[in-house]
Amino acid sequence: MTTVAPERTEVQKGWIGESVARKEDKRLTQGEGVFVDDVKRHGMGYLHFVRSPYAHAHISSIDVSAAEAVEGVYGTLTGEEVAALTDPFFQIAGAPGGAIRDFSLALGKVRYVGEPVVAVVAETRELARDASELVEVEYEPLSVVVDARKALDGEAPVLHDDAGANLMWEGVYEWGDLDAAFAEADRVVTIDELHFHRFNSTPLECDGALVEYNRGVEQWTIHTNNQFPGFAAIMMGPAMRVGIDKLRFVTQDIGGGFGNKITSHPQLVVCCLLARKLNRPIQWTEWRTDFHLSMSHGNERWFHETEVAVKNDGTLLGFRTKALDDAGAWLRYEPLGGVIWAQVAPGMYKWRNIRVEFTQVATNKAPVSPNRGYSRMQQLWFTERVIDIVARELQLDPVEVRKRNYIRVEDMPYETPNGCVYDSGDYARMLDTALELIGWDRMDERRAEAASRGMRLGVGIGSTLDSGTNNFAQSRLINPELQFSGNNEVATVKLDIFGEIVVTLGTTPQGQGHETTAAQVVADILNCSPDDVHVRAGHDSYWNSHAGFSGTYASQFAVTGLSAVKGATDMLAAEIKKLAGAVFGGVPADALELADGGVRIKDNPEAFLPFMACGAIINANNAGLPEDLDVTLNCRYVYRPPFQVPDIERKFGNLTLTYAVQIHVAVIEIDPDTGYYEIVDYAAVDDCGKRINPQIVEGQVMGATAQAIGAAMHEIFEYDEDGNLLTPNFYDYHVPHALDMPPLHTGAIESPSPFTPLGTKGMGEGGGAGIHAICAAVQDGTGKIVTDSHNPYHRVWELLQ
Amino acid sequence: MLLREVDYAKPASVAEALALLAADDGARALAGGQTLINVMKARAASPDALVDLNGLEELKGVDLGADGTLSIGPMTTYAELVASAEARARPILGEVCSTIADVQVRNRGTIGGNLCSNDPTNHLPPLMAAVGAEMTITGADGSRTVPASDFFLGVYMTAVGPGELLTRIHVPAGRHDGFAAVTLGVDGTCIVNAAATLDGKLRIALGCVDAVPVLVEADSVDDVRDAVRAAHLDPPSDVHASSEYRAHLAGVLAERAARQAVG
Amino acid sequence: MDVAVSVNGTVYERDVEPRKLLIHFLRDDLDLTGSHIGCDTGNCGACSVIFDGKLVKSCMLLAVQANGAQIETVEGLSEGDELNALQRAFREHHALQCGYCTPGMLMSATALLRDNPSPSDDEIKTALQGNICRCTGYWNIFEAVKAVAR
Amino acid sequence: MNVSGDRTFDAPRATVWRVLNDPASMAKVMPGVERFDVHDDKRWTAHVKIPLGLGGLKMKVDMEKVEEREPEFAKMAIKGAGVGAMLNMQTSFDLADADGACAMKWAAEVKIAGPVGSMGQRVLQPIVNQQVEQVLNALDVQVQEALRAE
Repeated sequence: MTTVAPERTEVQKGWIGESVARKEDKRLTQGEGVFVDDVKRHGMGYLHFVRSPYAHAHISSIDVSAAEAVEGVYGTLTGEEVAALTDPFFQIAGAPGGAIRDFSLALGKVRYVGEPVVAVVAETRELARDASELVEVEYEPLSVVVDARKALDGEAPVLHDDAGANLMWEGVYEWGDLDAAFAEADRVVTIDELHFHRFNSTPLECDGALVEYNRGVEQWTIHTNNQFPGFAAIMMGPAMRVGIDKLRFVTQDIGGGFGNKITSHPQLVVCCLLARKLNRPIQWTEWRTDFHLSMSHGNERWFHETEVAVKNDGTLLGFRTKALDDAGAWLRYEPLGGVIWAQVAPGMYKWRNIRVEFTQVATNKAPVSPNRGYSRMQQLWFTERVIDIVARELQLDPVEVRKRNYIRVEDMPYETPNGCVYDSGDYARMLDTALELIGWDRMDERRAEAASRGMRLGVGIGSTLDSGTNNFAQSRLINPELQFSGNNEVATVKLDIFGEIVVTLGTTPQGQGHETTAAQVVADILNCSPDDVHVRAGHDSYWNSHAGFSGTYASQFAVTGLSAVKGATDMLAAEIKKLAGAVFGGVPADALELADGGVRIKDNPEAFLPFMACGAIINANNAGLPEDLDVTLNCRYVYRPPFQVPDIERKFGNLTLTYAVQIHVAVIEIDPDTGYYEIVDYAAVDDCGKRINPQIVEGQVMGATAQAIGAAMHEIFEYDEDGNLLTPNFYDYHVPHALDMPPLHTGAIESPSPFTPLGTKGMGEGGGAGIHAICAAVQDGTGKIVTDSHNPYHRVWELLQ
Repeated sequence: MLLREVDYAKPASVAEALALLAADDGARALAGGQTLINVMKARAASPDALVDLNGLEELKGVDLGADGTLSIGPMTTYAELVASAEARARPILGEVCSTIADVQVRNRGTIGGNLCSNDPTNHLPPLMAAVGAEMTITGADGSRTVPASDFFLGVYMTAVGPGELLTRIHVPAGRHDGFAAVTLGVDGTCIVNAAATLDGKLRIALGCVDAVPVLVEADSVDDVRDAVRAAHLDPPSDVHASSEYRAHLAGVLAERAARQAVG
Repeated sequence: MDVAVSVNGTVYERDVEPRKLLIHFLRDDLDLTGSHIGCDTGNCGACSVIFDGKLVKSCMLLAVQANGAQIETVEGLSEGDELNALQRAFREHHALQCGYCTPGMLMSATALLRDNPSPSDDEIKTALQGNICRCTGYWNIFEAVKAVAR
Repeated sequence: MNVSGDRTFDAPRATVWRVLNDPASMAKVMPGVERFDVHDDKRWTAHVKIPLGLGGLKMKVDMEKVEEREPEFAKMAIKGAGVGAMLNMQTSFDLADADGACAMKWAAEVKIAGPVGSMGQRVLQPIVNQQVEQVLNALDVQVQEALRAE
């Protein structure tokens, strides 16, 4: 593993920018983390779901009597009960998808294999599963549609009668002047079909919950690993007909999320209803097969009839395409995928004329939900595919075509054809860094050397944007009725009675090291050590340190979370000075400084008030303080990024605040006799603006790279024509193992964001770069155009035939 | 996770184990459990009782006979076989076992378990078929020894009948062996595998192309692909490989295994 | 069935159903929740423990099979409250993110370094082949193990 | 998955037809039959334990003759329910005289759902082929017995 350090964009001392070892790691390496399945309560009942064995069927009858008769079984819950006790979940879509009635258990019909039909609760895990086998469900199988391309056929079965058809959402996005672009073009490159496959990040910990109901105050405490409680609460409160305050979300450690733990709200509702019905804590553990069958698959997307207007020198003028998105059986976060991609509509390129006809359909497969790189990954893979296919058609070097069309450093900040503003970056320089790391100029030698061993060498580039900090107003581009916009995150920083610096966050970290990076920011402002800063682990909505968009998702903590921490700490620093000023008898704030764990008068260091004294005075010894001293030393700050509501008609406006960049280069060796290939060398270069903790950033780059390798080569949720998932476990869903990892070279540059308080950009979702780099390497190695994001050995072999 | 209810017994001798198995046709022998326990987690199978063979020394160990024949106890783990000095008499055995799954599975999984489960993706059924191993099966009325070619009857099915146990595996002397596989990732599940042995002719056994290892013979490496073609394989298709692709790999891997065997 | 199992030096006597997996016994019956469950097919290695000196996945053994056995889990690694060298190396090299695979990963590395105090890079990869990590891409884990190898 | 084939029985067509329509014989033909209920001449129910090596798979199998043209053609709808597996099968056979013997063309569309269904074709296809082979052999035996009985 080699690393190129970035040139420091500024000389600065302090903790920000240092690779501070993580606060989280002591407990986690000792097995003392607290994950959801570690939470236990006296008398808790274990929940097991009876799941549909059919991809599409009417439920003609359900009989739970035999299950309930078993000694040790506490009770059951069916779709009929759910429909009586709750309202359907709020739908983000307008018509037609908005007409769907979505409850937390199947009602009358099942629509995918693994869909929860009945919940059984018993004294032990094993007994709950035993009893679930005694639940008698009579099904009348219906015909099945698993291929999105057939979902709109007349003969395709309709999943949701309420919606009338399998069309969930459609919209046309057009910016610029397509006719002019195609008139100006020397050539039009056409691509009939491109396919981005279905997979997700398979966090090692599956979903789960322990839910307690407090009958006296009619309030639920939901210990869960849901990574976006703000969203879950918005979905669950109205459905359960209760105020948000009745739903308390608590998390400590989460075993990976990657977006896949955003949409567990249906299962959480079931737990809540049973906790109330059975008057005991309900424990739910989702097992690996359950997760693969039913949870958060990434959006499968097709691109049809793509036309690209190009000049003979490789200059890209614009493109048209028809995107067909497969939502699976339910809209649990969709159809937001129908707009999120538009954050990166042109990818990293300067073409100004773009038309995308976007259609999303339902199929008899697990519902899709956000997955690392959510919806942008598909669009970025598409634009990168276009670049390499165009380069091939024009017999140009993919490197040259990229450099000719990349948005340039001098163009920054750059407004895209749809009004998004790319904040900063130097793509060409990053590509040069990546090519240097991989030894681009020696590639011909390596090609020849591989050939001498009967192997075909392939090298490919993937360059993608990692847009972060959503403007939630973009939801109005798919449903103008929605009343969401902007974004926010909260932090509180206080000085407690013995001078402890205590920080609470609104986020739900899953390994991103928030406790550590937050402490670094606080330490720099209060001029102390991160060790002096106590950042509470996890999330608890009773801390009152959260807002509507709180959570950990969509590459935003370094912007929203840390800006909130900075804001709250700046407030606290000002209050400490205000207090000290009063204590010292009217010394102005600018004459004071924070140092050595206290506050002192700059030109009289003897006059020193330790933080402990400050905390003690305000909290426990405040007689005689001036009446007008408005100091609490308990500061709550809400960071709100500067956003406007986009122009709904033109679908034009800024959809995200920051754009981190990833450029990857993969070198593969293909065995032409078998199609078997291995990645033999790999380079990843990252630019996420100011890095608070470079080691943590690099860790995110590595993780995204590994997930890209898995997705490009092995990982796929594939179904047979009856709707059986063929990869329901880690035998057939092969994720990369230690021996699969290639040599890795990482590099970084820092282009601070002009739009964020710390110059940071959210990051962590750059894996799309790797998926494309491998596709491009396969295209280079086989000499055949690659049209799928998933290229297992048999497909590579078929390409070679 | 979460198995169905099952009885458990830990016999002190093979005789006791056989008696327990004979007494209950719903009883199954538990070897390393690296396949059986997982199938039970899925509840795709649920024996009424498990007869735990771990700790039966009679079923362990690798002995090298005067004539060079290896006698392998079925409860020998992959790791023990890899470490066995005797087993080096037939180097391919250790070489293949050291690539099965991972350290944890090799520490627990057994040679006998691999053979008796006969999952199409297993390494050892084709290997044992190629090297011409023989299996001793013991039941209430004594023992019988069958060649590997008669041992494997189907997916998860072998000549070991109800109330019987595989009690010994005999591998004849020889060094001219080869093994080749295309796996899911480096060292993952086999998509297709092939084992070859040169004794007079080339004997090649193909795995993952049918319910049991498919044996083909050839006079020389150059004839191997034709021999595989002549076998008219009709392999199953799945998410990892089409039938055609498996049939193609069978030819390529058979040739590679054969080339290694003639070395 | 009655079992007596030694975990990290403490002998626990319990009555367990034969069908109970060792991992459930450790987590649910003994409240040793450091060992985790990441799959249901024996692939992920999050439940790895050292069983009579051998590294195994505790989801593919029954608790009753551990009767009389000596088991070591992640809870036994620290020297008092102090991280041991391997745990420190994981922290210093950022070899964990969410930390869910970490206990199993640490047990696999521990078993490796006992048998082979100075492993090669390939030996380190092979030793960790049975442990899935979805966060780190493994590279920093290799570095951490290398750092404590002699 | 679809499976089909043909088989020639050394017996007159009428005999084969009779055997195929005789519940008692069918009970002997199907794998692992533990109980066989005859509701009427068109609808039968079998309780079977299909031998799958690692353990039998218990299933309740309802069979209904949905079409028949004596003595040459019949079609059955078969629905099996067992824990871990749901079976849906449409099977049909054509009988034709083949100078003294009887030639049968058969075809079946088999759909397996549930955990067993996701074991993958790699495992299921060989199992189905094998079960079919055994059924046909057993059928041959029944035909010969019927012949002797005549």
